[in-house]
Amino acid sequence: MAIPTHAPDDTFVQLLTPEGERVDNADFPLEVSDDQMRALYRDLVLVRRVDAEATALQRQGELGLWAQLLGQEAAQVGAGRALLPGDMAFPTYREHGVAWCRDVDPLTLLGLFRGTTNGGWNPHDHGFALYTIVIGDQCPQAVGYAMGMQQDDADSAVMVFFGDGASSQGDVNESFIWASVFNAPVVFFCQNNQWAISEPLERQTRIPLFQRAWGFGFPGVRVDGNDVLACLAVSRQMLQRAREGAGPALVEAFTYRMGAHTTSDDPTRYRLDTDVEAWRLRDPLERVRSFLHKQQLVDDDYFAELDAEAEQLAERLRTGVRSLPDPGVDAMFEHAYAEPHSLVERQRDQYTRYLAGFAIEDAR
Amino acid sequence: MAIPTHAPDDTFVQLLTPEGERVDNADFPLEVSDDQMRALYRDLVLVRRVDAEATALQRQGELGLWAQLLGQEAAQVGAGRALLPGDMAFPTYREHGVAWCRDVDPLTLLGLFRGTTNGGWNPHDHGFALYTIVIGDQCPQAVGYAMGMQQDDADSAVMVFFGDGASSQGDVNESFIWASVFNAPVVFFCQNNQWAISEPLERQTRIPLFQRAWGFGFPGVRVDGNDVLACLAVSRQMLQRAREGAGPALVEAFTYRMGAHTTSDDPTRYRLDTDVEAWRLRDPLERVRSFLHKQQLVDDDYFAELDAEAEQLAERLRTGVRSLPDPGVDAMFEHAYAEPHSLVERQRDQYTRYLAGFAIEDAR
Amino acid sequence: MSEATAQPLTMAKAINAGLRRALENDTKTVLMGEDIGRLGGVFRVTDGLQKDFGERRVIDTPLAESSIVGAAIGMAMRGYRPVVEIQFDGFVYVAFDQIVSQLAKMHARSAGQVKVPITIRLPYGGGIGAVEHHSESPEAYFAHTAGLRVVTPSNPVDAFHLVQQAITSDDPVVFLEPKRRYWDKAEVDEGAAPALPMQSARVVRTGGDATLVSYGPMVRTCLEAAAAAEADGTSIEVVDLRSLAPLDVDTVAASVQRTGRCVVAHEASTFLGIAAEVAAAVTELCFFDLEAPVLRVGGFHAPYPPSRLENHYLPDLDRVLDAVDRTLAY
Amino acid sequence: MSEATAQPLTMAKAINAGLRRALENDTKTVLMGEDIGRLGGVFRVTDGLQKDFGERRVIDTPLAESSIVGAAIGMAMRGYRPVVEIQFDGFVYVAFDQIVSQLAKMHARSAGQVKVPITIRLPYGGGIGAVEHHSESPEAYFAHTAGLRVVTPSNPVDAFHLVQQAITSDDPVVFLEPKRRYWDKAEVDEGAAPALPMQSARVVRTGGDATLVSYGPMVRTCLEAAAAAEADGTSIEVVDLRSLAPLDVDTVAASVQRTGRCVVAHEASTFLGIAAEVAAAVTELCFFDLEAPVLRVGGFHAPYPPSRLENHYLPDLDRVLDAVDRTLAY
Ligand SMILES: Cc1ncc(C[n+]2csc(CCOP(=O)(O)OP(=O)(O)O)c2C)c(N)n1
Ligand SMILES: Cc1ncc(C[n+]2csc(CCOP(=O)(O)OP(=O)(O)O)c2C)c(N)n1
Ligand SMILES: [Mg+2]
Ligand SMILES: [Mg+2]
Repeated sequence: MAIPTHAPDDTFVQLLTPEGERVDNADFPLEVSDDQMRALYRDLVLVRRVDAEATALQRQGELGLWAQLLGQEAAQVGAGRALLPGDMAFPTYREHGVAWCRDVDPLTLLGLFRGTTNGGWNPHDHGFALYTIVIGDQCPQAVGYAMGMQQDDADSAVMVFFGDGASSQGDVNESFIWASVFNAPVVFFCQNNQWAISEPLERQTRIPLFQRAWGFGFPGVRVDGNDVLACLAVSRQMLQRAREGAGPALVEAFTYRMGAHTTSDDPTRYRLDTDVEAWRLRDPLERVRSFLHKQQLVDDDYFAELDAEAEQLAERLRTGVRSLPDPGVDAMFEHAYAEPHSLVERQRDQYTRYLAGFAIEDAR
Repeated sequence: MAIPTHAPDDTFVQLLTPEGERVDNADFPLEVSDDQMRALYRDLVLVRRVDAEATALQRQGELGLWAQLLGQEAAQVGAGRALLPGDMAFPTYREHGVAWCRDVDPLTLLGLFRGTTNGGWNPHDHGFALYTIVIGDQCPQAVGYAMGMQQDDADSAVMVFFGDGASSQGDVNESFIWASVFNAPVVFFCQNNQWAISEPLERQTRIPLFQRAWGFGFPGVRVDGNDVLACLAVSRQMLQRAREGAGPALVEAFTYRMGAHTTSDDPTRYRLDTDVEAWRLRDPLERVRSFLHKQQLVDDDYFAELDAEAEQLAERLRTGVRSLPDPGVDAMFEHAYAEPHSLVERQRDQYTRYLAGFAIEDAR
Repeated sequence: MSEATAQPLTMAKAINAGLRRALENDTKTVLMGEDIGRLGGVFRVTDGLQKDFGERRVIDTPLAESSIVGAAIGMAMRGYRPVVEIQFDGFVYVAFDQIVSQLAKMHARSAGQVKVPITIRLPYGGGIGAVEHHSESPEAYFAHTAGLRVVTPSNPVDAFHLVQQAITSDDPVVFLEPKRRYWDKAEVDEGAAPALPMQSARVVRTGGDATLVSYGPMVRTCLEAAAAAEADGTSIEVVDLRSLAPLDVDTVAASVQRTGRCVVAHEASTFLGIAAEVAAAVTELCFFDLEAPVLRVGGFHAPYPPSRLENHYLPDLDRVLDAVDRTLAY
Repeated sequence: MSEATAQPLTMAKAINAGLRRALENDTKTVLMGEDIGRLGGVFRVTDGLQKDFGERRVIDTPLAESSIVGAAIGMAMRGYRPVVEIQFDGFVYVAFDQIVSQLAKMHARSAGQVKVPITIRLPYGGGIGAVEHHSESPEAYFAHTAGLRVVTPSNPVDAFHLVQQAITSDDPVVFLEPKRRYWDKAEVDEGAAPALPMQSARVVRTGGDATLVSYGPMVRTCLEAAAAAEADGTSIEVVDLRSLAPLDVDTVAASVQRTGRCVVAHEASTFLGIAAEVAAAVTELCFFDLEAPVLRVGGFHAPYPPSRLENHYLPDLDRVLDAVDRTLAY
């Protein structure tokens, strides 16, 4: 595939219009069965429900924070469903939809935002690395992992997620260089949701982000990030070419952060409601729902069952979050090092004795 | 100027062929008077002489190290002579030719490599920042300086120098982003000398380096780095457009490091003599000499006088280096902070007393 | 200039007032950082400043901390006086090279010809129930770095003055803001001159039985501990270091010479933490006065735990008093 | 496996031999860094390894330290055991974030599910007449960082064993190579087992009047000082720390309990340097044994000076003995 050198700013790969019309794209053909279509819709609905429930739980004080994905469901489900079991994904802190596709229990994610863990799942088991909060740090790691796959002659690829803001970090740009120089099997998936907390896209770039790839010698593609089919098709193709040894690619999923940056944020300070309203018309779920309707792929029972499933899931999260176990004090000492460490052991002993002292006092 | 989107790898801006023929380039016209031509040749010769002398002085043990510029004279003189007095240059550790153009006494440079100073000139007086050794660190600084010029509404620009290896550093790429986003008046001047110590260009990029600019939304131009006229013309134009508010540009001066990385390096371990020989045919001085000859702009006296001047300069360096004063112990404490610092003062007092103790012992 | 009247301010607002003063007093002062403009920073410390001083003085930057510091160095070379905000402690490491290799060394390497009067504002410390990388205590890294100054206020009044002193200093200053104390309130007289120079420690409570040394977020904890100890008949002197580099060891030593006992408390790992330096220096200065070794209370040598455990990681009143008891028992 | 016979090796060659062993013993071991392949590293420590183990095992990387460490983390997650070379001490700061935020925390944050057995080889210290940024002593930054181990050999034999112990450790290890001792020679028996575990200090000279504690490049200086002192009738015990994190304080304390006096020497700024921690810890463990405060000898709190001044910056035999004299005079 040649490196695209011309692309008007407003074009992107789209396979399903906001109105729910299926359109074709010669470069990114996609066959989707009816079952797959329904499954994708189910993903979108359940992921949105997880997000909404988590936001509510944060408001109720059950979580310290929540980073909402509202509006980015299609980008994440499209990318997530393009991954194969042997692949590895490196997320930021907002990839709850990808986590879903990688079979990470959403309750585990809640633990992270509740503060009971700093991770909670085994990256090896899920092909899904831990969340990364320091912006961009996951990118060189993703390339390193991909280099490992290369050394293993594995028929797999890495997908690494980051945001429009992250595109300004040195590490992210270095990872483009490494991926290019080593021809590593890695797909850079940038969710351009137009904002980095309060800073608009213009603070990070003056050209469309997918064009960043041109400076590093690999393809960049912009895709309608609110179109789950387009995200699936483009991700799948880019992953496949990476697996086949054709090297890295950058996918820019053009989308919008419909919610606040996190539950701590107040977006009314820096952006207009009208912008948000405009993007609401491009809702990633609505278009699939319309399509399913129009194509009569589902009946009302389907939606009712899905609603019930979503409600059940939410209920499980609500009750589950309250019974997430607080970590034991020992955990702090236990995992600091893989092998015995004299200082940590001394501190653990001292602190254990100290705590025991209280127990004795309390007993008196 | 539009961002170039097509450029075969082997084309670059050239105004003077290796054979000394003047050629025109419609995009980069250049008027050079005979006097200017002679002055440029003088720069090239004297800069090369400084480099040769310094290398010799290192061999004689007078310098701890020397980073040779052999082969890169044209790139540096071309760029350096494009700078105006109000401009600011941010060098690496190899820009002795630019230092020359900014009126930094070469003897001062020798001090740095002898270890009598870590700088030695006043950047403000010369429009020439201190050398930077940590690869890439100067680039964000250069952009910040350019942002300051912008705030001052100054009619000036910054030129920042770096190498092909440096293009892989996060800071360098971040500086591209900042320059682009703030439209800062900065020209990135990359001397692609094909090597980063022992690592060939292919370890840093798989596409021509000037194309890196495409990923950031500003022009990138490759210039024959062994052609002083081309380097002058392109630098001048890029600086002028920066001064006029048209923003940053990247100039890749395609050249070759004819010497070792530094006097500590042994390039026979990693590269072929034949490569070096091939590049010798593109010597940056020879072509100007040929031109001057062919155009009969000079006579033999000119060359004889220039040789004598070079010899005098070398002689001044030879004697000068030996009498460069070692810094006083106080310097170490004196400049650690701009304002009084209790710890440093205490340490200075203690150490002064300690040294005085020896003096007393010696006196006994 | 702003009206100078005493009024109750939170620490966040006191720093905001200090920044406003600095912007008013010197047109070369510029603020740079992520989200500091329209949003006013994630802690609202720069609230309203871009509106009042414009986008040239209060600059929202790309998301790249290394370049925030790097660009600030360039602006300082051009004659500006940049005040940089790093959004959280855990994100300063990205800028570590520009801080340690460039900022800290510039004055020395240029033999004083290049001044880089930059203030790096850095909210630090734990205790706010945050996710990873938002509760770090990186002060020792900076304090160990020759060429930098490091200061940290423990209360709104000091915050107001120290931030201005940091900005007007011709040296680079890392200004650590104890984020869990942002909402602590005190009467701040904006017209008053600072009571102390930037590098001085302060005895914030006098006492005779032991000296309790701390800084930033832990000063309040130590004062509470001292109050509790008083109820038990123990009289504790509390020293707020305020400046971590250089350290005002003379003030600490003078106290220890009276009390004979010393405990140092902070959130960071005690292993090579500020307490190690205080202990080493005080022991040297007060060797024959000490009735007990200087004891240290602080974070464990483990990465900061998930927030549900942070109350175990952070030294609290009880752990401080436990150390005081141990030193008294020597 | 290589033939195991004792032979005189420089420290650089001993590390090379250790790396070769590690490459032989575990096919998952990979070396990464700038110029480590064809060139064999600027100090030739990796000489010949790419030739013998190929470009997949010995990887020349782009010029980007942050990504060298970041990519190593990714490879470690994939099951590899990367050994990373950072060319000089002064260039490690660029990678500080990946080291501190990612490498050090990965095991803890994953509750032990992700191991990152990475060794970072870092030539450090001054004394070779180098230009700026080539003579740094950054050990305290890493030692203060929970999650990292820090070790440093002082001689070829330890270098040979320690580098292999670092590589086989399942924890990330910063392996500091005292570059001015690269050319020191000793008999190295490649067949012998290591005499000590990685985290143990060693008494390298016994003595009764004072304990002299050091590590890496300064151990030789301290041994020379002890020899000189003996001529004057003073008997000095010298402890080589070897591991800086964790510190083997028990070995130091056992010595100080015998001698009653302690001096710690290193090149780094003493302010929050390793000596501060040793002083604080030893004083706590040996409070009633100490006849004098632990004294520190080290770099001044100023950026490393131009090389013509480094003999003033670096503690030498005389400065070490001066401190010994002072402690004896207490
Ligand atoms: C190195 C670093 N700097 C700053 C932050 C604080 N921060 C968290 S998210 C964020 C914005 C990220 O924007 P973007 O990359 O577009 O991702 P999004 O949040 O929009 O998904 C910032 C500045 C951080 N986490 N890490
Ligand atoms: C951050 C950093 N890493 C490594 C080095 C060691 N080093 C000095 S010069 C150099 C190669 C630089 O290559 P390039 O940028 O092409 O410049 P050149 O030396 O060819 O002029 C390296 C790796 C350094 N100075 N800084
Ligand atoms: Mg975003
Ligand atoms: Mg080069």
